[in-house]
Amino acid sequence: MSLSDLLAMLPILILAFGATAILMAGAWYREPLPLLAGGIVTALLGALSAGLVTPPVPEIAGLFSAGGYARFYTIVWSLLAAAGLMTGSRYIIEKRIGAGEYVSLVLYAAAGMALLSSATHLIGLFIALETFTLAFYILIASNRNCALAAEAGLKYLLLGAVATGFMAFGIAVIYAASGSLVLPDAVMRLTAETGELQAWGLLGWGMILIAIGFKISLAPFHLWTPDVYQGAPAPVTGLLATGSKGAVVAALVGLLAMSGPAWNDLTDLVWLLAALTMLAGAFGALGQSNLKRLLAYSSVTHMGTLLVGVLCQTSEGFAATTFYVVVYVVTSLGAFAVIASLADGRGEPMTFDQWRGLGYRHPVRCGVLVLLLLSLAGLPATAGFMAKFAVFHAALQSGYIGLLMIGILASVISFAFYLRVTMLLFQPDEQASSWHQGSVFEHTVLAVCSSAVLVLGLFPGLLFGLIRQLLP
Amino acid sequence: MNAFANLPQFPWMSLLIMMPLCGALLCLLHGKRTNDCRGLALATALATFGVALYLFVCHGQGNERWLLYEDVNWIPAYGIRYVLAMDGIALLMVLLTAFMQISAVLLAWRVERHVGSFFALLLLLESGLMGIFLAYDLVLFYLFWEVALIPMFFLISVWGGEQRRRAALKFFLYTLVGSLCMLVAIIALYQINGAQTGAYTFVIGDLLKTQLTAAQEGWLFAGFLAAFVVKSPLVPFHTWLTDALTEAPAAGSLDLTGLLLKTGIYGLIRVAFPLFPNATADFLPILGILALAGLFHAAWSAYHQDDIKRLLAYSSISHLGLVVLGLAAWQLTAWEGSILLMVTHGITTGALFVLVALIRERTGTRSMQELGGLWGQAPCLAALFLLFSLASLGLPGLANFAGEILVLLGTFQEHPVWAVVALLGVVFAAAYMLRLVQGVIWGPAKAERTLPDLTMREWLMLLPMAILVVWLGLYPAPFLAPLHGAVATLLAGGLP
Amino acid sequence: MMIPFGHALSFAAALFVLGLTCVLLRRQVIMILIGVEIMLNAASLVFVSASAYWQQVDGQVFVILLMAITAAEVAVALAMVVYLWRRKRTLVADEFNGMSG
Amino acid sequence: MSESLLFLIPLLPLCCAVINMLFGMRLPRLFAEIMAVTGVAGAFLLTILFWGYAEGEGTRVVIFTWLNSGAVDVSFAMNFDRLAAPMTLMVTGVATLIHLYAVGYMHEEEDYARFFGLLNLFVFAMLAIILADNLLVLFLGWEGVGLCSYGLIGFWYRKLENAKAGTKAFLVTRVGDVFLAIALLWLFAATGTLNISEINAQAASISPGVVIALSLLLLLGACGKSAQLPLMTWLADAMAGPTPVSALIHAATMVTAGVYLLCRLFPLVSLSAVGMTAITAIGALTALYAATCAMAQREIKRVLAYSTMSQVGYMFMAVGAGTVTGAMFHLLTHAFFKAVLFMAAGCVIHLAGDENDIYKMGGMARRGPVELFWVFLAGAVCLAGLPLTGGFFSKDGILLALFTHPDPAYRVFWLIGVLTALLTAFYTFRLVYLVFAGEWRGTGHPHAIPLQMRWPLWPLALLGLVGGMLNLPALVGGDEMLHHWYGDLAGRAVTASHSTEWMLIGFAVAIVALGWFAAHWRYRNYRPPVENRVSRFLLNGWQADALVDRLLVRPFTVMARFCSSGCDRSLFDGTLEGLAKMATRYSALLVQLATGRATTYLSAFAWGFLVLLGWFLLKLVNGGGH
Repeated sequence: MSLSDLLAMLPILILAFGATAILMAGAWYREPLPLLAGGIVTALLGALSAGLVTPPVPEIAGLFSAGGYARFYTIVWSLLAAAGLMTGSRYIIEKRIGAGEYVSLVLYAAAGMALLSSATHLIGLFIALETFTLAFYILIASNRNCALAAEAGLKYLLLGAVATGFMAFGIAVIYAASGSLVLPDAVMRLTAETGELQAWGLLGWGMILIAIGFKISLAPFHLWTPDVYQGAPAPVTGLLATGSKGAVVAALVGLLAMSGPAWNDLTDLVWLLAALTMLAGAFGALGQSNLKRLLAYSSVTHMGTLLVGVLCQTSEGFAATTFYVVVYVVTSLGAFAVIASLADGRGEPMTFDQWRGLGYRHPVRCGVLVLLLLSLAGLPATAGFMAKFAVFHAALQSGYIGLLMIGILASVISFAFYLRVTMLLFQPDEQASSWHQGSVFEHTVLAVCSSAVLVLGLFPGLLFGLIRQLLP
Repeated sequence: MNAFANLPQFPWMSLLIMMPLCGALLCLLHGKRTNDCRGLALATALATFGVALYLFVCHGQGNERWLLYEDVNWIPAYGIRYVLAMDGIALLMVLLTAFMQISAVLLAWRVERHVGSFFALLLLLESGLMGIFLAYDLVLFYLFWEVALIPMFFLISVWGGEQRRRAALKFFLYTLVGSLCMLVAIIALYQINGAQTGAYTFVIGDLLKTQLTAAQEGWLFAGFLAAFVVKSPLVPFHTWLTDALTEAPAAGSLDLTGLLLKTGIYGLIRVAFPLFPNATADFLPILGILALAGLFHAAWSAYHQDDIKRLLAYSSISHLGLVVLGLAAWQLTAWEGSILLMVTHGITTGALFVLVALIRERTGTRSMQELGGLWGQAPCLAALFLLFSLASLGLPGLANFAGEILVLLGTFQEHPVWAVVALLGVVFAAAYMLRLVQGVIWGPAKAERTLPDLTMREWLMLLPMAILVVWLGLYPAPFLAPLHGAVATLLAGGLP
Repeated sequence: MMIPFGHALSFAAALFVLGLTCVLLRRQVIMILIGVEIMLNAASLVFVSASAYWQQVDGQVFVILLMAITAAEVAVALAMVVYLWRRKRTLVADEFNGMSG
Repeated sequence: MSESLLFLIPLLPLCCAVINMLFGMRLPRLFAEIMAVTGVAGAFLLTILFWGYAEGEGTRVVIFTWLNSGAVDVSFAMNFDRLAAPMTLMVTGVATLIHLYAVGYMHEEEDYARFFGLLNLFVFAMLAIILADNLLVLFLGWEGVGLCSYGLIGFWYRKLENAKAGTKAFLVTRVGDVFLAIALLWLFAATGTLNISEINAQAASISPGVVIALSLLLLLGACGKSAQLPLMTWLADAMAGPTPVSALIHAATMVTAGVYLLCRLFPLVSLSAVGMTAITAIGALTALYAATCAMAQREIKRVLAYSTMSQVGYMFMAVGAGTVTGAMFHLLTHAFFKAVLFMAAGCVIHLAGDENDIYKMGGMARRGPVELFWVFLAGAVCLAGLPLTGGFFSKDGILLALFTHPDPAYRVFWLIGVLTALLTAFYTFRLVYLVFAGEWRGTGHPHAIPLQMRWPLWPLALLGLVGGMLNLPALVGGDEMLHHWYGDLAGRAVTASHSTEWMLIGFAVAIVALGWFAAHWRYRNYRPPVENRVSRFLLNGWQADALVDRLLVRPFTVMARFCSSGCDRSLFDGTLEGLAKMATRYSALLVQLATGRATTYLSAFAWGFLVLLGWFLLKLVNGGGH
């Protein structure tokens, strides 16, 4: 491990060591705010270092790439961690949760995501995946005086464990068939004899796909999503919904970009998954009467749409997917941040009865929520539209008309349920009780998210240009 | 096109779009201070109208293809440009929009709940409409197309009548399905054209040269049609409109019937027909039949209504049927008639909706069962109601007749049968309109109430409309002048 | 002498399926976790035999990492088990069904 | 005086109308009344002043462009020519007197501004028809007339029946207008212009088949306004309006418009024999139909209404027989005496205390001012066609034209005409006897009759009596003034040997005498009316309304219900609702999958795995690998 490798790993190291340090400090220093501040600073430092320090080597120990793509996502996830900590601040303080543990776990998770997005080696993939999964096991159940949180933790734990099993076995099968854990190499060997993937390779990929399917909740592996989202505290849900999924998709894109045509044998399976996911998410959300569950299902739909972008396997598709990930992360985080900012002694506003008429009690934050929901639905002039637009364009370009139509149907349905919520918010109701006013941190996050949604919606060119350069 | 882009000129059209937008934001910020919002909204509307009027005066007689053209690079990653282009037709629609908006704002004066947001939405809607009428880049067009929906959705769902949520959702989703089909068609066209020329662009003018196979053209045309036909609305895609119009707040239904409906037909004229001439040629007969069906279906349905607002909604559909018929005739006179009829219908029916709102304010009902004898109670109100009803049933010398007769004269040249059948529809129009008038202003006063007659503000709303209705009826020449050039080009560029 | 690769693989496959069956059939959280452990062990078996077959160390490296990760996971899981037991005095997974739909 | 000032003729009434409508209620009543009268009177004087311009080819005045688009270029233009001038003179003149009468008649009405405004507008619209240079302006007047009749018939809107009658008038005439509009469109398509004189000039070049269609369309259009079969049902109900309005509608404006239209486009219409025959036939049938109905009516104004219908039938016959002169001659004389009759009837009703039923009158000769009787009688004898009255000469001219028509079929129409003349004489004198003879049978208390209601009757009565002078046949030493004035517009010159003419005159005299005697014998002494099926059938105008209701109105309403409820509510909305329900059902199913039990989720996992394995095996079978 040379110095240049360490330099290339600097962001990850900052996150990881910062996390550890804060964990230690938390052991005997119980004041939450400084710890939080420390965490936020660490995250921002990580982002900065990823942005400014150009790594001297393209790859780290053959496990992780240090390319622009990886660094881009490192920045995204570090910032996400910072935002997560900000939204979580009030939650920690009011629920008396060990600040040290919380902050360090979030940072660990961020490090994990960053690693995952830059994984080039199956070992790296596996480790990174497990890193933040473990962190999330704890974070989800962190609220010790809430039964639902415990239940959510259990569910996530069980399914996560099984997924890990599948992941490990899938990798094992690939290794057994190819004798390599380095992705391009492995795929190359698998496709050596015949032009297409060997049977075992297919099986291995399939099983990995199942594990990934669990992580980004593709149908039929999505059933845990609503429960966990509902049970987990909103700040954590925000991270879970955005980071853990986005990182996996990022990794997927990276791997595929490297593994090239071998993928073609899997397309029909992925096609099926994407179609199922989009529809399941849309229809599932239609029947919800709880905002967090609704958002969970909506995230399922979005993952399906993302999968379409991935499926295209063209630079168009990858660019679209990356853009979509960023937009989805910003928007979805904002939505959960709104919920978190409203939470008070009674917990978080979830059921539609609690939301009814809230638009008159908290106009600004509900306005922001409406904006974010419309962006999730894909209304023009918001970032969501450009993301959908890009993915649809990619799909059309690669000739996936069927998926495109399903996507259209899904987005019609999504409009239906998002609009139901917006109407609910501005439905005159005298009983509407007012909730917490929210802290400065939370308001900052909301401001950033909403403005980002608008800017990316009106001037997506900036981000698109960047992405086009970064794609591996 | 880019020859125009280089011309140094003041971005009047952007101004038209931006002014209402800024007004909307200010209203949103000053939401608490009710009176400021009212004044602000009115000022914005007036200023916008001023600009529109200025443009009309300066360029109203011009005959070149584009009276104004703005072109800025927007999203290079996809070759999306910010292109606004104004020809005679757009000019008229813009003028109409700005004009109607003043009445809308004045009509919304009485709104009590969340005044700031109401006016903000109203102005946002205006800027969206301006965008639709001016955008010349498909993505920009689609953006405004959708953006115009949102404020209307909120206007209906928050300030509407009893059934407001259902109506709003129906309105939004119904039109959304159409516009998503259009989106797919847009992207596909973009892709095909880009693959051919290598220059990926969404600018309509550049897409005109796309080489399409018959099948492609058919499908893409269908995609665009889905959006425009639903918005127009042609029977049988019209049921959203009757509900939306009935449930919307007064100002909302004014904008909806006066302006938003026109966007569908405008889209046909500006986007669908020029882009797909062959498909258009094949489709025109069907369009004509659909239009006639709509004309009669709506007229009959209107005759059966008791809620006067719903009746007017149906009458709008019927009139728009005639407009579309004129387009389907594909003949210069008919087209100019159609466009003129769009404008006049906007004014007359808009005014009628205003009057219905006033009647509702005074009597608290919209049912013909409970209305009647208005002449004895509020003569000026009744007289205006009569005037606009007569205009809307196409009495010569009043606005709608000018448009209708041109449409019929033109259509008869191409399809005599259509024109004759459409003429029968004119009797139907008389039938339901006279039924309306008889139910509202004649007969004995149902309830012994003393109604206040028109106030100053209401006169301000209605008088300009009344004057315009007579003016357009007797001397529409200045409003036809800008059309000649534009329509001629469109028709010439049109069918193969 | 060397065990044929095929045998090892099929044995591992059987093991994996057994683990999965355990996961599916048992209701106790602990038993489910044990099932998962079995699945993971099947994976490590494949790795070991594969690395033997390919004459590489990568597989064994992976097995080591896998053990470490499993340990961590088990730690978290057991903590969770204790926590759940304190909450509800039961470890039947289906008892925790406060959320659904 | 420059000719461009011609447009003042229609403009004057229009301005007065507009002023009255806008500010009438704010002006002193007297001012409004004076303005209304002067508006029309001024037009009358101007017509006399400008008379010279009508000679020769007449004078065209273009005011400003109305519509211009592509080939269409229509402007507000008027054409003051030989056909228009006498008509204008008559309309303005008669209308002036009627306005004066109205001032008296409506002196208690408080909503006078609307009344006088509409009255003036009515005159303006009629003038627009008369002076129109192109069909579009004519159409404007045509519809305007319909509008004003709508407003005036339903003037007393508080009684819903009146409003309904107005609506009916508008709708029925609108049906006629549609045919006129079709003709208009077709003419434009055929000739490329809407200018009337150009159309007449090009008429010969239009293919005969089209000409037939056009003339029939024009006929139907005329039927609407002139209340001819089959579009006549509105006229009888139009009596709901104030009496001056009835006078205006029947004498000067509206009903004569149809005749005028046919005369205007005579060069076109006359080209098709079929069209001409149709016109004659319609006229003849209507004349007979109306006469029979008039015999059984009980309300004084309804009798007169049906008589109008029948007289206009004569005018149609005249046009059909090819003599524009005859038509216009009868039109003019009829205008005079019908105006008298109506206004006198108005006085009678006043005297009878707003009693309309002639069976509840009687003895009016002694009850009211005696001149009333004489005036009414003057009108009546003209209507009955007593020799030497205006009505006699004009009607006789028409019968002669029919008799001498080369086509023998016209003899039938002539017979009908004669028969109608007989009936006319009978019901006219029936009316006179029932109203004026015998004892007062009514109950109402008479209102005073103001002066303005009396003296306008005299000049009209006089005109009616001596109206024959307008076109005195050469036979009795006249110089057929009107015929010569029209010159080439006059249509077929009616020539017959003196013997035939004398024979016809004698015949006509006999007919009238016969009718009178019959009436005299039946009604000299009052006998209560006989109620039988025939009389009821005639009273209800041959059940025409019921027929229309069954054939048109009901199907229309049924269709309306079907479209609104059947299509929109059930079919379209139903489909949408169905879709929405389906979506929610699916979502309910999907939501059930998430049972909340971890084991379910695990098994979902397993299912997914199974699917994967299945797909994997499929690949193997398809030879994915080895």
